[in-house]
Amino acid sequence: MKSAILVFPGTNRERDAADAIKLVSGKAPTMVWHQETDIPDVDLIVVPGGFSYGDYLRAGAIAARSPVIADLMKKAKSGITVLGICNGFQILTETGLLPGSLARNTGLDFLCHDVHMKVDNNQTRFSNKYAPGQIIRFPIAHHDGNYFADPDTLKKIEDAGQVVFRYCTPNGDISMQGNPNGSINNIAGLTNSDGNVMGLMPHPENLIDPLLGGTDGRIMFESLIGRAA
Amino acid sequence: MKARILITLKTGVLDPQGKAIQKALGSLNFDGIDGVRQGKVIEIDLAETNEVAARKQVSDMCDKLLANTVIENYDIELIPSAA
Amino acid sequence: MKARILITLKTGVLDPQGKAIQKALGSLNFDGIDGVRQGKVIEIDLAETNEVAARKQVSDMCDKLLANTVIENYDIELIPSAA
Amino acid sequence: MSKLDPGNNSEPEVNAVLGAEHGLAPDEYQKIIDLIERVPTFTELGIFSAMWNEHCSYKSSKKWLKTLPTTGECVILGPGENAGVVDIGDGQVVVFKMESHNHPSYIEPFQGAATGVGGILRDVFTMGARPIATMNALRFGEPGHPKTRHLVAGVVAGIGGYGNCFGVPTVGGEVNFHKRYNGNILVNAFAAGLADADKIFLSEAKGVGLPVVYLGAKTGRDGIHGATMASAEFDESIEEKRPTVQVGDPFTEKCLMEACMELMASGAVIAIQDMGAAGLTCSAVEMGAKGNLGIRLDLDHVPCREDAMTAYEMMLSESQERMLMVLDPAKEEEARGIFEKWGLDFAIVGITTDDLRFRVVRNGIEVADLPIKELGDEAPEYDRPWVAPTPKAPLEAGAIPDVDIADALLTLIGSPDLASRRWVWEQYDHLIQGNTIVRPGSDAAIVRVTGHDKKALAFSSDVTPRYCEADPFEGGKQAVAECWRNLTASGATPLAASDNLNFGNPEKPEIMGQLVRAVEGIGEACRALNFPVVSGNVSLYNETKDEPILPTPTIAGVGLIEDLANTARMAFTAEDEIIVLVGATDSWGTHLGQSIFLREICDLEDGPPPPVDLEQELRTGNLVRGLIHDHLVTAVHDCSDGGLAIALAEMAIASGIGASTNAPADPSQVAAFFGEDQGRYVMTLRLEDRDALWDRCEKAGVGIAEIGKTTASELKLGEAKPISIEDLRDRHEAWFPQFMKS
Ligand SMILES: Nc1ncnc2c1ncn2[C@@H]1O[C@H](COP(=O)(O)OP(=O)(O)O)[C@@H](O)[C@H]1O
Ligand SMILES: [Mg+2]
Repeated sequence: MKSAILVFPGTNRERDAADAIKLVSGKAPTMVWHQETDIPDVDLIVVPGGFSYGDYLRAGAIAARSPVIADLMKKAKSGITVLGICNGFQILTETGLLPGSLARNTGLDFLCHDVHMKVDNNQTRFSNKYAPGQIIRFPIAHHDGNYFADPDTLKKIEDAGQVVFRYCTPNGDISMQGNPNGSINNIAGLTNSDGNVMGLMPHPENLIDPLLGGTDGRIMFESLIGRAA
Repeated sequence: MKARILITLKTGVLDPQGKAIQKALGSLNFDGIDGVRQGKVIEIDLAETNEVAARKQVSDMCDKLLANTVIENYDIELIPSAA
Repeated sequence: MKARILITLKTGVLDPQGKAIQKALGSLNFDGIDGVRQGKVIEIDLAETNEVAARKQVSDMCDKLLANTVIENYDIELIPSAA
Repeated sequence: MSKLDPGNNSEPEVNAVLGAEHGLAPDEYQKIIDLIERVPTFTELGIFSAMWNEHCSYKSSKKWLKTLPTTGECVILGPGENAGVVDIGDGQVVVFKMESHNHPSYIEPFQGAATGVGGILRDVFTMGARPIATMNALRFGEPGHPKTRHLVAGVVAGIGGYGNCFGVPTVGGEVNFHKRYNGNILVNAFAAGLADADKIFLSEAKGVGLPVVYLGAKTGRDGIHGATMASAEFDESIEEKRPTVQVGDPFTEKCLMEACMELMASGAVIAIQDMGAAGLTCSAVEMGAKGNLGIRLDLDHVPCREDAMTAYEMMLSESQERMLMVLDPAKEEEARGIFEKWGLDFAIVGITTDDLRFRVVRNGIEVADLPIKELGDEAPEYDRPWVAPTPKAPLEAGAIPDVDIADALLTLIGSPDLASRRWVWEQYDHLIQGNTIVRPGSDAAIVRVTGHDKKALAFSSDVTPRYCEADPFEGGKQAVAECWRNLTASGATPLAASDNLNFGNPEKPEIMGQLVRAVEGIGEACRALNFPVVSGNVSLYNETKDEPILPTPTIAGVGLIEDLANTARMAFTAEDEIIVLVGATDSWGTHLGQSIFLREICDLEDGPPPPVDLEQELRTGNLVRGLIHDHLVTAVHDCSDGGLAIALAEMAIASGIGASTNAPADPSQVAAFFGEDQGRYVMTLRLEDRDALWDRCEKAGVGIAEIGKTTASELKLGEAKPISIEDLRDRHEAWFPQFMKS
């Protein structure tokens, strides 16, 4: 699988993502600087976590207006797989590739801890190696992860099965108790309507090794490989 | 010319900061507070001296970067520099 | 009564957000921008109808919670509700 | 208008009174005149005040710092540079230091703490090391004090705000509350980075006629006199000592780090120094003086973000996220390109000279011309009078009431100093970089060395200020021993330490006595445990209206783990295992003087602190590390604050597995369970390893007591009523969030 990782000033989880991809696919991704106007031909483009431009103005806002974004939009529309993690998710909503937006966590604090998620849709290229309804554990590390969409948009998302992961309690209840940041309908990750672009707040790339406490995140990268092998 | 842009969330859009402030004010015993919304104010010093042109420039800035028009409204106020 | 509070950084205090926005506007080819400062606007719906009392209440809120007076200034505008 | 008003452009007349306003004592002012044989200019006075204040010159502490052991097999570079450098094998080094940002954090907790983190990160990457971990040691006033909650919220958010955005995991630290910090909180920040041993960068300038380059953010009027403020007691006029607060910009710092790393890799960097306290002044003087060169700065080229800044202001500004370098002129264009790519300022602001002068030019006029070496070397150095603190009498026999052990445990596990710090560390990204093997909340955090499967580093920060108050010598020893013990309990081999000495006003002999005795204790312990001090920082004058803080010499230590398979955690791993107390005397616990039990249950802070037997400490620790390496023990936790009962409760909470102990034969149940005797570890082992373990202890000459077994889901201490782990956990987790909400 050939992959590329976009790097903006202030991106800081690009190495974590590269390590995960390399571990699973055996191939190191190409790092693409935000000033470049062409992303190489790859099977997967990752928009990684971090604080692009310090998250100043709005999380992801300035990055979403970088030179590299035009080609990202073009490739996304042509069906290339795009994965936005955390700040990457925020950037993708700012570009309009994904619906809705990410507001400040309800508790207003930055949060770093493990959360549980239920696999709502395992029929996507990002989640096909998970069992339907599987409860998985991922770490989060964000300040603005509170997913919001207006009622019409939300209905469309839900009707089309675009929600891939929902926050839940350890036993799988989709409730406020299992919801770390106030996201509407407990949405932790979702795709665009074509299913080739996904954004999620939790960090699969930080849970790829039993030594680090688990491998639930690795399965996402394995899902992607399975497809593009 | 100076431009002051008020960026506020559209009605119906979630405002966790506003809500948290309302709660905090409540626990500080301020009462009679029916609602709190938080937004941004951005002040820009412009070289442009013509009001029409300035307004056009600033509203372009808002559409292209400063506001996320899916969830935010903006309002531009122009303040001519003291000559 | 509605209160609009503008909270801005004191002169001389570094404003990383404003700086980043200014640069971003530059790279989007907006020119003639001499400076950008970012602040907050907080809008509060108050039950209080007396202007003097409302101003006093809101400035208390600012001192106690809304503004960090070590580095921020605030400015209160009162907007009577349309009756 | 005050003469220090940074907005005042007309230069005031320089005289002894103005010198005093700059924190220079009359004899110090006279020394300047004798040195340069004339009255200094206003800018020169500013430069002297920055170089000669306590913060930069260590004038009260230098004599005593020199007594600390700073060398060892693993030490590549001890104190003297931005951070210490320690060998970890495979051609790699760990670079680390701890530094305080106490005063600024009290005035503006968010920005003060944030810029503290920014400063220590800069110290580490200035040397060419990419930061891999940070810690923070925090002391606040009593929880009920009206300012405390606001300060906690601001400091924690500030540390998180900076470190999270910068992209370094914050893996450890400390939080204590005590009324003696009501007027002076402590924020000590630690950072560690990794580098190749042959790619360390230093501040010593080399070569005449080379460009001195300014990099990073622009200069504003922030923090002018910050260093002077850090060397003065707080008083009612603190408002006046508050010029512009420094605001941190972690985004710019992250870009600065990436740019520096690229620049270093390009071979362009000859010398590098970050601009920390007293910014341009300290960094330029240090680069020149270390290299036996002069420096000439032309301030007209300094990137400024405010209009009409004077030379005085530029020389004293503490704007953050700035660097000074001496560059290879052949690579100047390449260097400029790298900085422009990262959106940072790049300006040639000076040149190295061969005349050993520090010259500063503004608007074509020379506003300073000083002997560069003397600026540092001739800084005053004091042997301040000190008195040894009076030792505390042992507790009286009847001082300890007979209380219900289970109730006392429930109270203690949810008390401010022992409750879980989850509320704090969950606001810190402790996972970024994907190497955090043991997260915060354990004895030592463990961070894997990037690029290695098995190798890791362990980090811990420790000091028990109430012990130091009662006996600074034993307290200093104990801080080192506890740090070393925490590293050991994780299976790591302790390598070296950084110390951050926080005290009150050193001009008072009793405070100076605390400093002297604490440093002596630290030195003795570091020597005994082969745990050299490779970097550190001193923060004095932490007092308000004559009330000093508790003496707080924080010790931050780093340990090496060769193989992650040979480590231990504090969580119990299985039921029906044997629990032992290693390092014990015949008794389970004896020492209640200065214990948490005494303070929280009896409302008494009295008696001597527990003594530390360093020889016993070493023997026990080395044994424990061996047992971990040989997989003879299944869980390990050191016994510290709150004694055996708290250690057991923490092991139970971490695992969800219970424990039941025998009834101790000790005369006092309270002392057995809550005594804070030092040098002890609680461990578990499988039944079949019992003989092997006793054998090892006997051979090592280390005491061992079998105290009980792991069980299902209750903690039962001797005859006391059992407590469910749920109850323990609820109490433990509840205090912090509730306190912050209330
Ligand atoms: N308590 C201490 N113990 C050991 N070394 C210390 C101590 N305090 C300061 N140092 C060392 O003195 C040097 C100067 O310290 P400091 O001025 O704080 O560094 P910086 O210039 O990087 O801010 C550093 O190398 C530091 O490690
Ligand atoms: Mg330094």
